[in-house]
Amino acid sequence: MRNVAVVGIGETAFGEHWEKSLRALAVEAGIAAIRDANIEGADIEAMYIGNMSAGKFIGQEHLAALAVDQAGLVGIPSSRLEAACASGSLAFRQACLAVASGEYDIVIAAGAEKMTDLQTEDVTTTLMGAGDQEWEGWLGMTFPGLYALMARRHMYEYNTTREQMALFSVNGHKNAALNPKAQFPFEITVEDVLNSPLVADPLRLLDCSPVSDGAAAVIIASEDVAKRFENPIWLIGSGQATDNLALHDRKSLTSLRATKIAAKRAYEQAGIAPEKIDVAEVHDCFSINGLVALEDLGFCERGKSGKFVEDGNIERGAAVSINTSGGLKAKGHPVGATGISQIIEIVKQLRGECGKRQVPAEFGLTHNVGGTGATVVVNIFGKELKER
Amino acid sequence: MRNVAVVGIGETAFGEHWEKSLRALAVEAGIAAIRDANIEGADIEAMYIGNMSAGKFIGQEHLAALAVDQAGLVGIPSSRLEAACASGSLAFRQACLAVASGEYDIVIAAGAEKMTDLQTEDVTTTLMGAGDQEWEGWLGMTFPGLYALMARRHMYEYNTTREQMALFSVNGHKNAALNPKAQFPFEITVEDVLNSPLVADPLRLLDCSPVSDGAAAVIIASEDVAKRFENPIWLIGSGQATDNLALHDRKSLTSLRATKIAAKRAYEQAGIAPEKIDVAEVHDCFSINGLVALEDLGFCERGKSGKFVEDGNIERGAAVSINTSGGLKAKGHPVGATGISQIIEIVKQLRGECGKRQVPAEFGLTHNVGGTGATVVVNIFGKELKER
Amino acid sequence: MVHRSSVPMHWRLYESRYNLVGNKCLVCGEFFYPSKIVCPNCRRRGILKRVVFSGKGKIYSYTIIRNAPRGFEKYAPYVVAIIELDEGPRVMGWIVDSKISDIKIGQRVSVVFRKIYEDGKEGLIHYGFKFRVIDENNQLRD
Amino acid sequence: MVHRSSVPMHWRLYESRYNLVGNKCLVCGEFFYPSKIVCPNCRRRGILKRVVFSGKGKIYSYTIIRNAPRGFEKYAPYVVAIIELDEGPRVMGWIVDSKISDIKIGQRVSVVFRKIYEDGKEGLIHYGFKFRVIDENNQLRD
Ligand SMILES: [Zn+2]
Ligand SMILES: [Zn+2]
Repeated sequence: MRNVAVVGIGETAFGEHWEKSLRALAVEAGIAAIRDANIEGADIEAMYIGNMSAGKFIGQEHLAALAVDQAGLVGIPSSRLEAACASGSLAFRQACLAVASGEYDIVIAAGAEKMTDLQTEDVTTTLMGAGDQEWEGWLGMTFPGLYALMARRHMYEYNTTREQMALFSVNGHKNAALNPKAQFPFEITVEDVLNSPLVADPLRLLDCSPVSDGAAAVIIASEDVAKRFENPIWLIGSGQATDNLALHDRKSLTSLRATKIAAKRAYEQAGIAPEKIDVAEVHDCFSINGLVALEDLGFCERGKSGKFVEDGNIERGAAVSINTSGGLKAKGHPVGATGISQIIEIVKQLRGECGKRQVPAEFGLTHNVGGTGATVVVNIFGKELKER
Repeated sequence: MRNVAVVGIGETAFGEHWEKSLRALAVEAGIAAIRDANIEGADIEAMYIGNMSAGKFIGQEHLAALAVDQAGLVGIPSSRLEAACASGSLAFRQACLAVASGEYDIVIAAGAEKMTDLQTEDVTTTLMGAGDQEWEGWLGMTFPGLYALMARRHMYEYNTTREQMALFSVNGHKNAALNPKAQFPFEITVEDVLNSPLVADPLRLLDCSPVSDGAAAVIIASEDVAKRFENPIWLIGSGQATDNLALHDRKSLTSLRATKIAAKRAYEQAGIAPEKIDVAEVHDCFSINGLVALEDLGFCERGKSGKFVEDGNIERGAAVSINTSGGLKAKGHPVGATGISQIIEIVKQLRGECGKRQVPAEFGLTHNVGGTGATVVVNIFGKELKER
Repeated sequence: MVHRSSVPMHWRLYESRYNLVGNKCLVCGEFFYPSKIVCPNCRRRGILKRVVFSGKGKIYSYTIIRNAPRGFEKYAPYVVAIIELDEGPRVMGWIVDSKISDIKIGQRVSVVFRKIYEDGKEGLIHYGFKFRVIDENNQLRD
Repeated sequence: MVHRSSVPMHWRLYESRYNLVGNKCLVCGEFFYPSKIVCPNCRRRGILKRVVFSGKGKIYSYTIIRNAPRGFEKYAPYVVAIIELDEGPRVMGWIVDSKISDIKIGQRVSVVFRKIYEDGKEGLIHYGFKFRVIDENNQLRD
């Protein structure tokens, strides 16, 4: 199995791009990544693109062919990957495996979602396609509702407080204020969160990631090729796992089994422990999921995430700098693009290109969740190639 | 890059399965494949599943997680691949690349689609998601309409006749009559085709593949592992390619560029010429596409497919036995399942398990098209391992 | 964008949804709702048998949906919970006909049969189970 | 299941759809409709410039749609063609106001501006271009 590295990154700003179509967003991110890598379009041998639900958001399937078409790269193999909000990470992982196999040397892995072309109620319905349509969606259940069930249970089992959850959003916004690509580049307070409207008790509006448009792309190269680039960032560990699709089928509501399996695999492959991770982008589609991730990824003990956050451990430069990009909550969450965007932030941190939000970092981690945790991908990146 | 082989196959009957949900169909096919391979579920390290549009057909995305959940295999990585009607072949190809990379030794690649839960007009709309929504779909264009444009042009450029197109459907039905899994296991005549209702001139109902439910799955193993199985069928060549999504953007309407690129790659990898192919499953979503495939795959000269079919060259045991399963037209076309189902027919032919429709076969080929040819995958299989 | 579904999509699930029918693996003893196609513990050695659940259980977690998806706007706010049935499996359902102050984790509930939603103005009307609060003696609270 | 789309999804395309606006690469000289974001021939060296097409061209291929998708049922049967514009690119559009016997490959056509469809009873009405048959002198046939 060959090693692979990220040698180029590019993304659109995240937000409400009324003026841009999905195809335009995807091409903008792709071109930025090609320029960042300083390669030609013709160097790219294949494309992988993550997208959750363009079929419902804009009536368009077959997005992989459309993306190469619009990018002027017609001919090369192009594949769409989907696992709800983890679609971007699936595209990245398949791209890496394809390069590792020897089939390609340079590929592009992208993610894109256009969510603002629909009315709010239809967005809510569409997002429930990530859950179990027959046993959750048909009841009028919503995604905030599912995570609210997890939040309520976490509060019950571990005395986690509303304020502790709010702090996760506050941290994201603090970082987003320094990220020009973020949808919400401003700070908020715990009071702002607690006074925002209830969406699904106990979750409030400022616990929830927004509806966003956006795209992100990275260029992946095989070991030999990557070494010719200036600043390759190496994928040193990767894991993907699944859990039951419906929340009521899970043994626990306060831990994502798929995160634990994927993280175990990634840490083992990387040969490092959670304590070695300097910076991590975790999947805070809702504040509660950020807290649960801290536990499942081994950054703190089970049930202790609320206290961990309260004690300042996730701030920039603390025990582990969490969501320096702003995270899904404050940077934005165009679902198919999120996994790739997380990788871009970690690559920038490891390159030392994050400007005011830069932290000292040798190892970085991404954690991308599909649905309520039925799919999870964890990647670990390093500045140095780890010999296998 | 490690060699890979198919060591297990399983599929549902294709047709209108009012009584079965998508999840039930997928599990039925998966279990059949696991039994055929004579392995345990626990031996499977990852799943890949092709599906075009469950989000619109049944409101369900995140099908990869649902499939492992329902199959009782929760935990393993599971990924959904989509490229319209080529989704199944994308799942197969990514599964093969992942095994080739060394990440897994045994994986399952499946395809599934549940199309009959929608009303006809909505099925028509949903299928147009495979074309260009902004420049084809929004005009009220349909999939039969797009292929009708190709048919009209082929008739104009090469004097291809209505009767020649009809013969492609006739051949499929002749084979389907011997296939207990086929949706239409009976013979038809050229007159039947020419007297069937017009759908999109010059295409008539019996030129068109049906709306179908169904699922198919194969077990893929790495070289060392596959050699421990009784009758592994080896993937000796594989290619995937893209073309412009919208038909009006193409240089030609009478040839699929993506087929040519994918086929060239597959033949080169296999080290054989088209003449060596004994049996092929080609993508006849519409009769015209079957004819075009014969040309693009090199079975006959460009523009000569009508005559080639008329002269009996695609019948069982002739120059190349085409669509011994019945093809998309007569076996059925649950879009996401089709690519895997084609592979199953070729594996059965190479194993010698096709009963009355068996032909002498050393090399077999599958040709799976997404949309109007914006994605094409070509695979070549052999009974013997080709040393690389 | 609402899923305008056909009749078969729902009648496939009628027995489960109307009568709270699931199954049980006779080998490992675990109960399942909805019915499993394959026992996840025993796989091909499992023997699955149809079971009708009592419909009694307790609240495992709950929420109040305030931003409803298309088709449910007129019902919001509504309470959706995960109920742990006395037989073991957990199911999702609305809690109705109960005081909001009675709805808490651990509270006992019992199943009722109700309309779930209408599929557009001329579409299907879907029915299924919901739950309501009962006391420790399985009696309705008033 | 019809795509109940928002206004921006369509106004992004108004200029192209209303005025037959595409672009041309000044480097390789190729015309594009709809506008390309990147010149597929020249890529980053390409220079794309806005172009308004004449709307004159000839039929490259055509079909008659008899089984329409949701939202178009009442218009069927209708003729959809690929038109090769005089400037080079091909576009897809309906052929209207023409005798069916005049519709054949190679026939000259000219653009007209028409309603395409209504997005449900209370939704948007979408407009765009269609084509009609003209003679060799660019005159309408009667
Ligand atoms: Zn069991
Ligand atoms: Zn150019």
